[in-house]
Amino acid sequence: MTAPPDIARPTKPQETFVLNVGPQHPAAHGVLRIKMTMDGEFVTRAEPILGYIHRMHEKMGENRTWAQFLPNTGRIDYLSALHYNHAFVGVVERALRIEVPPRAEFIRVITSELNRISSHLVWWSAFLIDLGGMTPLLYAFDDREKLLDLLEGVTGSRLTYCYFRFGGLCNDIDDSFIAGARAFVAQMRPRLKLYRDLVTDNIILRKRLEGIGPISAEMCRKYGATGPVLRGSGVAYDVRRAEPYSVYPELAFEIPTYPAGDSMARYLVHMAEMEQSLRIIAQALDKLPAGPVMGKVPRVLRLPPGDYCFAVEAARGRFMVRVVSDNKDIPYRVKLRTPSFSNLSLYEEASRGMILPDVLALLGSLDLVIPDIDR
Amino acid sequence: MIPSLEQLSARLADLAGAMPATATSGPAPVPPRSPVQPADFAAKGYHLDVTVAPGAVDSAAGILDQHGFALDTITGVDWIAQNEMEVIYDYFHAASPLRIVIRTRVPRDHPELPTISAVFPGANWHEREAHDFFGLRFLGHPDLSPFLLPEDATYHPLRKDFSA
Amino acid sequence: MSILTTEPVRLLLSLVCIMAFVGLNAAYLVLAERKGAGRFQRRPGPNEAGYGGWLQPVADVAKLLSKQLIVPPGTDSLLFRLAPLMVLSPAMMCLAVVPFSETLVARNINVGLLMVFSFGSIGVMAIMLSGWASRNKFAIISAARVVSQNVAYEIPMLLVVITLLMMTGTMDLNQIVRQQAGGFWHWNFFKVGANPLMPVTFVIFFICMLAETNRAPFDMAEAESELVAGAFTEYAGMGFGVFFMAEYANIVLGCSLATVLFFGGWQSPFGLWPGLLWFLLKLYALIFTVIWVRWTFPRTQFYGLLNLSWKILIPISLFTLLLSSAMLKIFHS
Amino acid sequence: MEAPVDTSQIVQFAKLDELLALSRANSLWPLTFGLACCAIEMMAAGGPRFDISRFGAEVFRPSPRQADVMIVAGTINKKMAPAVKTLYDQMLEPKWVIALGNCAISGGPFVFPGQYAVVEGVDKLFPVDVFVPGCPPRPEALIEGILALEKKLTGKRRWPVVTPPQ
Repeated sequence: MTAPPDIARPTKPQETFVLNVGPQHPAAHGVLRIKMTMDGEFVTRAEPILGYIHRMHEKMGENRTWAQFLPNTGRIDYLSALHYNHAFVGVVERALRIEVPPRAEFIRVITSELNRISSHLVWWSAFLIDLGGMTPLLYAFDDREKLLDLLEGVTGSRLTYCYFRFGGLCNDIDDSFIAGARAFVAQMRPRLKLYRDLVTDNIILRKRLEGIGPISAEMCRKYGATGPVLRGSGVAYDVRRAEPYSVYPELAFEIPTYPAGDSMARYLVHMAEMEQSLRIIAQALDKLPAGPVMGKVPRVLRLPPGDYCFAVEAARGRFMVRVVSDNKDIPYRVKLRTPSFSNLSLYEEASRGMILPDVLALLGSLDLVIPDIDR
Repeated sequence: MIPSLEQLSARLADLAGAMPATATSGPAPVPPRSPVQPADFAAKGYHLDVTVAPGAVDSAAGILDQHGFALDTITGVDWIAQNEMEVIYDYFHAASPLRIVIRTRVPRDHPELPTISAVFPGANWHEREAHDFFGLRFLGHPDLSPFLLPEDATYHPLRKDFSA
Repeated sequence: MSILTTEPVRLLLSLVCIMAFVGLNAAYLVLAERKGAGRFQRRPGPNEAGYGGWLQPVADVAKLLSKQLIVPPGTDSLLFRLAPLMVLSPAMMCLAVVPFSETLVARNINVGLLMVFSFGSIGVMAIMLSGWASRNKFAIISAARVVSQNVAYEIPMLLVVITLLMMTGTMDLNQIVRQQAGGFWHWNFFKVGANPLMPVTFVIFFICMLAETNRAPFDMAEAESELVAGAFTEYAGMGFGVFFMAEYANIVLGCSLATVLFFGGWQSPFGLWPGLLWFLLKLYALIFTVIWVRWTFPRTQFYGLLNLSWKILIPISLFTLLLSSAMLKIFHS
Repeated sequence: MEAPVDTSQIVQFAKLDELLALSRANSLWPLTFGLACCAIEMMAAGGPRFDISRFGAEVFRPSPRQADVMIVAGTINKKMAPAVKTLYDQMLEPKWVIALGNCAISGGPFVFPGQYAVVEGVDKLFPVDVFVPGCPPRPEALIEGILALEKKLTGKRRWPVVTPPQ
């Protein structure tokens, strides 16, 4: 429901009150704080206030060697740690022109896509909690545990992976992983259908999401929003296709887009992306070549002076690492362009004049990870 | 409307042409070069590297905005040895693989440059962040209060001379 | 005549029994809810406290009772303390007229239904007071929501009940049950001869009951992801426990009413051996449905909720009212 | 004026205390409060495989007034510290704190010379009952933390400690 025009405009100050949502609030997904100026239940202004989980990742980049910074990348957006791994090893490989063996690239893609599914499952469940549905969380976490078993077997951790290395991977996968991944793909497809029947087609959910929080493609561009937010506005932008990296050009997949731009469109993009990820995993498993998983890497990493960028499609959108090197073994500057930061920046404009439950539904549909915003 | 690299180079060169070329990143002195440099995407991760005067970042943003680019991020780099601050603007395009880098340098003790938040509202947050970390002052920015740092923060932690 | 059968003593005893019934029900329905939620969500639910988790409510209640009690500064302390008392007592009062079996009723009065609805509407006032007295913005928003929600849903509920009253011709709950004797086809739910829309009226009644008791998917009062804990945000310990209890007491009341009005109360479905057992069976089946709904659906949006009442439920219930009065006039006069 | 007498030394309700401790141990309602990565593992601990609800601890209360145990799941930085302290103060006695993960214990990986943002351990702000190490700790570790807290309350462990086979 949108507000009547006299409410969408800022009204007289004495008619409004300020509601602080967060830093501790069930809808804050962590420690986001949103200062809402309310007129009754209508939100005249929702201003995100950041920094409650600022963890100095960029400063830490200037304090440790290239390899020592790698574990940090798993803790920026902890839900899509492998994509962030990928971006950072990618930028170093690009600068030093390190050849990565094809087997390593395929395994990177397989594990990254598994990670994307796990991230989307967590988003899905957290979003449904925002909408007041508790049970999907448990279903999603049940499936996610199976996926985490697979990833834990090769990466050694459940959440904050540090699996990729400059020039390859730290571990090769074995047959049990391949069999497990195939089984997971076979098992997950009917589960996605179950989710569609149980949740997506639910009339209450549709009423809650359709037409809520429309974001136009132009607004996305002005704010630099990417990922499911941009694809939910009908723009088929995916870094995996726009700036191809790894072996994505060899794999067939679609970029799901929905033109409506509302929360439902973003929801459907996420659900469709899980299917596409399954498709990518199945193909990559079929094409997986034999060979080493580690290329030739110099013993001491020193990037030639200059600046280098590498972008990946993380679960939340375009993640770019920009490093500046001054020919030392520690970076001179590491800039992390995180998707959640840009995706949240349009929130203030997009949420104006909506009512409180819709504002929070919009917030959930943006798929935010707060440490990813604050870094 | 998907711009070609040549068109963009020409338009941005007009903008940058009036000013002397400055050195790019790296402490080692580099020979003077044209302000608009095509870059090898496979080696660098972007296609065009444009150096402009600090006052021209907003016009550059305007040109890229007309061509349908989106702001990726704004990065500060503190070159303490040269007593300069470098500000790097990354742009990407949703319909083409083109990636443009606009860079400029401002004196370290007087780091002022115009805001581009009027062109790209998304730049508002990036500029606030750069102000937090480097103390860059974006003239005309609506609100440069601490963003990621505590509300009362007066320090700029990513300056190289910062110590906690 | 022994002292036990004198009316005041009997009434007192009955009230104590109702309190015990409500208290036990609230405690164990919470457990049922948590275990049920576990089953719906593919996990065991509480099973460590006592055998199979049966002592879980005892632990919870003991903990809540021993928790520090505060009245936060700046609140209206009288109203803040009064609200938990006010929220629980109406549900208990209403249960006094509900016939659990032909004879097992605390006080059978001939305007029982009227009493249920007049006391039932006090509960919302208590939640409003708690929200108002808490001096918390979330609580106040919640209070405002609860009032508008209850006003919106009281109307279709009463319209449905009036439809039913025209058929029964009495407000005596025991009398209403007696009219439904002799097999499940005599229950009001199946009396399509009197009004073909009878099942629809039950669905409306059930939806309104969910909304009146602030249960999911209409839990606007305690919309966790929006309003933290809504009107109860500032309540702690047993103050909060009482609100929790009241929620379940209201569910018990709502489901008992539905049983009495639509499913023949203590009548058996085959016309044989009527009694308390049937009443409880139907009651808990309905309560199970309420729990089931909660763990299946997401929450409605607040305006969607009001629209549902004003734009859909009220017109339908008005139509059923007209239909059944017309049919009464044509076929039964 | 006389010094106040500590009555707990004179009057003791041993059985009642035991019962209360047992009840509290079986009904630890955590605060819905996730800070960072560890919060996801906290959610996983509530998930079907680990199911924290078996111990009656799945009632995540969003309001600090109704919560018994605060699971500090993640990094606390200097901007967040006052808010966390407020939340702790808003919780009512008896209350307990579990520091989940290395960040909450000591600042974890985010401590380095010259760091400017992270509070190096939640025990700098208020007392902590149980520390659960890990980055992030596995859900089993959180359950173990809750069992450790139960042991602290009741004096005996719910289950015998499992020693892994050698």
